[in-house]
Amino acid sequence: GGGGGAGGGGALTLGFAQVGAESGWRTANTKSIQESAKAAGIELKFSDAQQKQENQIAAIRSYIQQKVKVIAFSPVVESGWDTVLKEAKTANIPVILTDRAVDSPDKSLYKTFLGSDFVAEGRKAGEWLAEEFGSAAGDVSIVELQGTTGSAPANDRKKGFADVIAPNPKFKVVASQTGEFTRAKGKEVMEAFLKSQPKIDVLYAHNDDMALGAIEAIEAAGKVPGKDIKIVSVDGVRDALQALADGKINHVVECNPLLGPQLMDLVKKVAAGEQVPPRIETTETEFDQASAKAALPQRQY
Amino acid sequence: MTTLDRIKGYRPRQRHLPILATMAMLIGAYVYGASSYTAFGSGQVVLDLFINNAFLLVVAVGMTFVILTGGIDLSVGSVVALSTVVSADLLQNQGWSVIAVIPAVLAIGAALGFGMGVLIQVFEIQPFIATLIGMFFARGLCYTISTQAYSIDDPTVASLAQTQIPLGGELHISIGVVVALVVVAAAAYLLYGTRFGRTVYAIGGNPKSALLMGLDVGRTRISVYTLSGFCSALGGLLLVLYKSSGDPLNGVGLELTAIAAVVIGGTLLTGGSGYVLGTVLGIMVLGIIQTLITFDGTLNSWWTSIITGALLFAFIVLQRLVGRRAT
Amino acid sequence: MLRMSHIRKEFPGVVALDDVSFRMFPGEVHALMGENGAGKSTLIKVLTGVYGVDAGTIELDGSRVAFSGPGEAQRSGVSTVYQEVNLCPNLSVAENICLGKEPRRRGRIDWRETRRRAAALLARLDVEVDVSAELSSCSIAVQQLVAIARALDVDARVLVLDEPTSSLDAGEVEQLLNVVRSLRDQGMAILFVSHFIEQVFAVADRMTVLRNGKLIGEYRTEEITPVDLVTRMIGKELEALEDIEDSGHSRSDLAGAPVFLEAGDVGRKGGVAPFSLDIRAGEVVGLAGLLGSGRTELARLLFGADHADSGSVRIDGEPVSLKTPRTGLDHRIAFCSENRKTEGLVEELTVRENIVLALQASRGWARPIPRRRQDEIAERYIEMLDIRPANAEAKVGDLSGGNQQKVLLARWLITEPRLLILDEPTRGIDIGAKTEIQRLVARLSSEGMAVVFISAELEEVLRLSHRVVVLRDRAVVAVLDNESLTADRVMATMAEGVAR
Amino acid sequence: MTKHRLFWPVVALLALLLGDLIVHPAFFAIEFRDGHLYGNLIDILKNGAPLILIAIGMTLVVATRGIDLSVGAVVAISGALACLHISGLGDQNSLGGTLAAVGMALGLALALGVWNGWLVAVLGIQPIIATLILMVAGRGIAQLITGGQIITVNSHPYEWIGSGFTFGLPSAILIALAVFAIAAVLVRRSALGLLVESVGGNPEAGRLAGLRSARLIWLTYVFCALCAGVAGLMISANVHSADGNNAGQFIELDAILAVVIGGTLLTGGRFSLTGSVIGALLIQTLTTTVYALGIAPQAIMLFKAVVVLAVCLLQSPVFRKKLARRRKAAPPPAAVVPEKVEAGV
Ligand SMILES: Nc1ncnc2c1ncn2[C@@H]1O[C@H](COP(=O)(O)OP(=O)(O)OP(=O)(O)O)[C@@H](O)[C@H]1O
Ligand SMILES: Nc1ncnc2c1ncn2[C@@H]1O[C@H](COP(=O)(O)OP(=O)(O)OP(=O)(O)O)[C@@H](O)[C@H]1O
Ligand SMILES: [Mg+2]
Ligand SMILES: [Mg+2]
Repeated sequence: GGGGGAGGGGALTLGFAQVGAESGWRTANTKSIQESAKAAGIELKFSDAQQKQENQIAAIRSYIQQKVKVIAFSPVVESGWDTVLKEAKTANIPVILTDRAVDSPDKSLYKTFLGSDFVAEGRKAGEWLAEEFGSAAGDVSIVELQGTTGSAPANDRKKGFADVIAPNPKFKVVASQTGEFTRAKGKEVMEAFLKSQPKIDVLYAHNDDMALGAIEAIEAAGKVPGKDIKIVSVDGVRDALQALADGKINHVVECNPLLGPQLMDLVKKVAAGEQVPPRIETTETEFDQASAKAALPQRQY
Repeated sequence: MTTLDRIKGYRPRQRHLPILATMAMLIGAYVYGASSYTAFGSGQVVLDLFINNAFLLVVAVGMTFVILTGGIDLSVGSVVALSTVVSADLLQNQGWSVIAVIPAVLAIGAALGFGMGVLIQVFEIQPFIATLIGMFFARGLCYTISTQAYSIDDPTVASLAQTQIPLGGELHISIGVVVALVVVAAAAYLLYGTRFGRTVYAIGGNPKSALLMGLDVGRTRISVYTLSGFCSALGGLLLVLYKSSGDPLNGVGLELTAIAAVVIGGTLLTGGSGYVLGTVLGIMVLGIIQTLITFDGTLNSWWTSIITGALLFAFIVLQRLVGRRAT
Repeated sequence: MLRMSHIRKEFPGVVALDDVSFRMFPGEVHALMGENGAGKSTLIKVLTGVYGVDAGTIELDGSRVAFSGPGEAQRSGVSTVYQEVNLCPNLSVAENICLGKEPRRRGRIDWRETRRRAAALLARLDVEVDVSAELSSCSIAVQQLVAIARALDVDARVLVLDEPTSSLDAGEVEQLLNVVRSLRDQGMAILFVSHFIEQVFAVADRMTVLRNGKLIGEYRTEEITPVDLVTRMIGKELEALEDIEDSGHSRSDLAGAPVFLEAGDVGRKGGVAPFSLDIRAGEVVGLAGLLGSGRTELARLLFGADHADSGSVRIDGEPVSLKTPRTGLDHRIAFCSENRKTEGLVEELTVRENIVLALQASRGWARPIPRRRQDEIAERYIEMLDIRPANAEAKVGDLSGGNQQKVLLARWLITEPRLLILDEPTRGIDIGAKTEIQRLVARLSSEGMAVVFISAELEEVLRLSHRVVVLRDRAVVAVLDNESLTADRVMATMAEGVAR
Repeated sequence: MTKHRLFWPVVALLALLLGDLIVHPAFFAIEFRDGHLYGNLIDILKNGAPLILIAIGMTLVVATRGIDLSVGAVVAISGALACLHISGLGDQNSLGGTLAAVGMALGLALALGVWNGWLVAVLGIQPIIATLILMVAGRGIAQLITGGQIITVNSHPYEWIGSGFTFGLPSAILIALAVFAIAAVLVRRSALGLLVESVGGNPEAGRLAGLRSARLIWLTYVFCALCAGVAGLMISANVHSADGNNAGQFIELDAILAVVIGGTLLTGGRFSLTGSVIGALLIQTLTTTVYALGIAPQAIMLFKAVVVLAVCLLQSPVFRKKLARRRKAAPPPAAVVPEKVEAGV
C-alpha cells in the first residue's frame, strides 16, 4: 500500500461519512460539520451516502485505505457495522458516531457517540401532550404522522411517544400513517385523515416538515391549526418555529443538528489519545410559542 | 453452380467493442485515481470494489439473465431486503442455524422469482408490472416481519463475515467476493455453454421466432426469473454477511443500480446481446466513480450527485464514441 | 401418415380455416396451394400447435395428437420452416441452425462441432457462408436458406416448408428441390407451399387446394394441368399476361425521355463497388445477379437508405446528396424493401396506417392526411391489389404474408414517386396478384415513372425491363439493353462477370 | 365493448372505487366549502394531477420504445427554481414575478428535456441510462438551487397552481386536463401520433419510410420533461415550498406503472393517453384509499401488491379466459368431459 498522503503531515484528517441530504435538518448538520472543521483547522474528507448503508460502509473502507486519523459517521441504521468497524480498529483508526448510535455489543469498536436520542424526543412530545391535555375531559383523539416506514427516527419517536401516553386510556391514537418525512406526503395524508376521522384533537408529527404540510391540509379543511387541532412535532427547523410563533404549531421538540463544534473537539481529543466519555448527548431544548419567537432570529436552518 | 463464398467477408466483432471500451476506461480511471491520490494506487482499493459490491454483483448477474431475455426485474432490491430480514428473524428470533437458514432464504427468493415468472409467462403480464408487484410484495413482507433493522449476533455469521482471505501483501478479499466470482463464472458458463443459456439469448433476439424454432420459451423465461430471484436471495445473504444485520429498508433503489450496471456493461435492454463480464465491468464503473468521489472528499452532498452524474455521462459517452470509432 | 380432419380455425372476424381436411403419405411431396390469405400458413401453424384448433382432429401415424407448440411437434418428428424467416437475428448462423439441438460434450455445447454441423447442412443446400457471422448481417435469401438448413437437421418424418423459395433464385431453388426429392426418397413426407407453379409441378406428387379457408380438393399432379390448378385456386380463369408487351422493350424506345437520375461512381465500402448508372423517366431498370451479388445494396444507395461514401448523384441534372431515406423521399424516390418484416411494416398498426405512412412522412407531421382521404386511399389500394381481408382497420401483423407484401407495395405507390425501387416486390405473392403487379409496373413506367426492379425471377425482370444491370461480387459488371436479351445471356454474364 | 382497450382499466378503477364505497361509505362525500368542492374524490383529482401530467409525457416516450427515469429530478428542479425566484421577489404575490418564475422553471425543464433527447436520439444511448444520468445528477442540481434547504414561499398566484380552486375544482386538475387536451389534439389531430407509433413499433421501418425519427424521439423527451416541469410546479405550489431532495421521489415508477396499466406496451408502438390518465387516477385512488381506510403503514406495500396484481390479472385476457372456463366448468358437473377432450391425447 501507498504512504497515505492524507494523514501523513501535521494536519489532522477526519473522514466523515454522512447519511445523505434528505432534509433541511441534515443539510444543516452537514454544514455545521464542514464549517467547524474548517474553523478547527481539521482536514475534512466528506462523503455522502445517499441514504444507503452500503455506500457508508464503502466510504469508511476508503477512509481506512486513505489512512485518515479519525473516522466519524452518522449511521444510516443502527445495525450492521461490526465488520467494517473491526477493520478500522485493526487499522488503529478511532471512530466517533454522530447523530445515531449503533447497536453493536462490542463497545470497543467506537470511541464515543455524540447525538440525540430519538426515543427521548418521542417521549418529550408525549409528555407535553400529557400535560396539555391532562385536565381535559373525555377522550383525546390523536393522529400520528410517522416518518419513513422502517427508519430509526420513525420507529423510536413512535415508541417514545407511545410509551408515555400508554398508561392513560383517554389518549387514543385514532389514525397513524406514514408521511415519509415530507411536506407533500404530510399534507396528503392529513387531508385523508380529516375526511376519515370525525374528531381530531391532536396531531403528532415525527418531524416538522410533515407538520407543516399537515397545517395546510387543516387550513384547507376550514379548521384552525393550533386551535381546533393541536400540533406537536420534532426537529425545530426555522419554518416550524415560525409556525409555532404564529400559533399554528403548539409545541416543537428540538433535535439539534449543529454538532460540528462538539464533534471537532472530540476529534482532537480522540486523535491525541485522550479519554472521552462513551456517550455525549447534544443539548436539546423544547420550544413553546414564546421561546420560538426568541429563537427565531438566530435560527440558521 | 452457386457458391456463396463471395458473401464471406470480415466483419469486426462489434459486440465486443463496448466491453473493450469499458475496460479501457476503467483502466484509465484507475490510472487517473492512482496519480491523483496516493492511497488509491494500492491494490486493495480495487479489491475493496469487489468486497463492497459482491452482493450487488450477484444480484446484477441474475438481472443480466433477465435483461438478456428482454425482460426486467424490479423486485431485486426488495427480495434482497426480504432475505436479510428473514435471515435475521430466523437466526435471532427463531433460533435456526445458519445451515438451515441459507437454503430456506434461497428457496424463498427462487419461489418469488418463480411466481413473477409465471405471471409474466402464463398470464402475459408485462415484466415491468409483474416484477413491480413482486417489489411491493417482498417489501411488504419485510415490514410485516419487522419494521426495525436488527443485528445478527450468530457466531457463525460473525466469523464468516469477518473472515479475510489473504492474497499476499496487505491484500485480502472477503468470502462474499469468492461467492460472487463463483456466481459470475457459473453464469458465464451457463450463458455460453448450455442450451438454456443460448435459449436466453434467442428469446431476447426474437421471442416469437424462438417459439417457432421449437425452443422452450415458457420454461426458460420462468427459469430466468426464478434464477434472478435466487440470485437476489443469494445477494441478500451476502449482504447479511457484509452487514451482519437484517434491515427492511435494505436495497431501496437497488434494482436501478443493478439495471444500470448491466446496461453500462453493454447489455441491450431490449435483450439478446450482452455478457456477464460486461456486468462485472458495469459494477466496477459505478464503484470506481463512487471511490473517486470519496477519495476526493471535498464535495458536499449535491455536488456528489452532480459529479456522479457527470462521471456516468463521461463513461457512457466515451464508451459510445470508442465503440463507434472502432466500427 | 398425417391426417387432419375437419379443421376449423377462427380468428376474431375471420374464419381462416373452415372444415378443412388434409392427409399426407410417407414418401410423398404434397403441395398446399391457394391464393394469398387462403389459409395455408394457418393450416401449418395449426398442425404444429402454434394455434389451437376450434374444431377438428389431427392424427399422426394413426394416433391423435395435439401439439402444445412447435417444440413438441419437432420432437414428434414434424420439422417446419415457417413462412416468415423466423430466426434470431442476434445469433450466429451456426447457432440459428443448431439452436435447441446443439451437439454437446460433457454437457457443454461443443462449438466447433456446432459450426461444423451447420456448415455441412448449408453445404447440402450448396450454400457457403461464414457460419459464425451474425444472422442479421446476412441477406434475406441467405436467412431463408439458413431456416431451411435448420429444418433439415432433425431426423424428421414430416418436413413442412412454407414458401421456402420466395427469395431464392433459380440455382438455389434447383438445389433445394433436389434435396427435397432425396428426402422424399428416404421416406419422408414433405409439405410444400409455393406460389411458383413450375416448382410445384416439378416436385409435388399430390396437391391440396384451399380457397378462402375452404378445401377445394386434393389432386395427383398427373391429373391436373397448371391452368386447371390456377383456376381452382382463384375460382375463375386467370387472365393471361399477354397484354404486357414482351417485345420492343428496349431503351431506344425512351430516346426522347429525360434522364431522371444519374449516379456517377457511387459506391460504399463493404457494400457495392462504385458504379455509374443513369435512369430515364419511364424506364424500367432490372437488376440481375446471384444471391448476395449486391442488388439490394445498390438499391439502398440509390434511395439513401445507406449513404454512399464515394461518387455523386444528380437528379434532373442537379447534384443532390442522398444521405438518409428522408432525402430520397424528398426527391421523390421510393424504396420498397425486400424484408417486409424488419424493414417494412409496423405490424401493430392497421393496414390503413401502414399504407399512408410514407406519404404522411413526406408531408410532415403538421399536415395530417384527412381521415376521409386515408380511408379512400386504403380502400382503393385494397381493391386494386386485392388485399384480404378487405378491411383497412385490420392489424397488418395478422395478415397473411402475401397480403402484407401488398400493403408495403401500396405504401410506396401512393407516394407517386418519380423513381420507384422495388426489391423483390413479388415475394410470396400469389400468381394472380403477381400479374397484377407486373401490369402495374408496366403501366406506371409508360406513364413516365422510372422503376428499378429487383427479382429473383429472371423472366420477370426480362419481361419488364428496358435495361438489365448485371451484378456480380458486389460490383456492376454489365448494363445490357433489353433488345433480344435472353435469360441465358444474362445468366452467362452473371456467371462469368463479363458481358457477352 | 369489452374489446375496447380502455374497458378493463376503467373497470379496475371503478372496482376500486366501489370497494371504497363498501368499506367506507363516507369516501364519496363531497361538500361545497368556501367556494369550492371538498372531499376525497376531489383530493384524488388534485393530488393525482402531477402524476397524470407526467404519465402523459411518459406515454409518448414509452411509445417510442423509450423510458424517462429523470422525471422525478425534473420535478424537483423546476419546483426549486420557481420557488427560489419567487422567494427573492420583493412582493411574492406579484403576478409578473410569479409568471417569470414559472417561465424560468419551464424553460429549464425544456432544456433538460433537450438534454435527454440529445443523449437518446443523437448519441444513441439506451434511454434508461441516458435518463439515469439526469436522474442522478438532477437531485443534486435541485439541491444546489435550494442550497439543501426547503425554500418556503408565500405567493398566492403561485399557490393557485397547486392548491388553488377554479370553478370549484382544483386548478391542478384543470391544468392537467388542459395539457391532456393539448397533447391529445396535437397527437391525434396531427399526424404525430401515427409517426410516434411507427417509430416505436418498428424503428427501422419508420426510418425507411422517411420518418425523421431522431427528431421525433427528441421531441417526446422534451415534451415529457415539460410535463414533469409543470408537475414540479404543482407539487411545490401545493405545499408552498420546494424540497430538492424529496419532491417527486419515485414518481417515475408510478408514472411508468400508470402508462402500462393504461395499456401502452413498454416495447413501444400503440399508445393511449386516456389509458395513462386512467392509470394515474387508479394509482392515486389507491394511495388515497390506503389513507382513508387507515391501512397500517407496514401493510401498505402488501395492499398495493395485491390490488395491482388484481388489476393486472383482470386485464390479462389469459386469466379471464381461464376464469371463465372454470366458472363455466363449475356448475354442470358434466363439463369435465369437454375438458378432457381438450387435453387431447
Ligand atoms: N393471428 C391472426 N389473427 C387474425 N387473423 C389472422 C391471423 N393469422 C392469419 N389470419 C388470417 O387468416 C387468413 C389466412 O391466413 P394465412 O396466413 O393462412 O394465409 P396463406 O394462405 O398462408 O397466405 P399467403 O400465401 O399470403 O401466405 C388471412 O385472412 C389472415 O388475415
Ligand atoms: N461478410 C458478410 N457475411 C455475410 N453476409 C454478408 C457479408 N457482407 C454482406 N453480407 C450480406 O450479403 C448481402 C449482399 O448484398 P445484397 O443483399 O445486396 O445481395 P442481393 O443481390 O440483393 O442478394 P439477395 O438475393 O440475397 O438479396 C447483403 O445483404 C449483406 O447483408
Ligand atoms: Mg402464408
Ligand atoms: Mg436482395
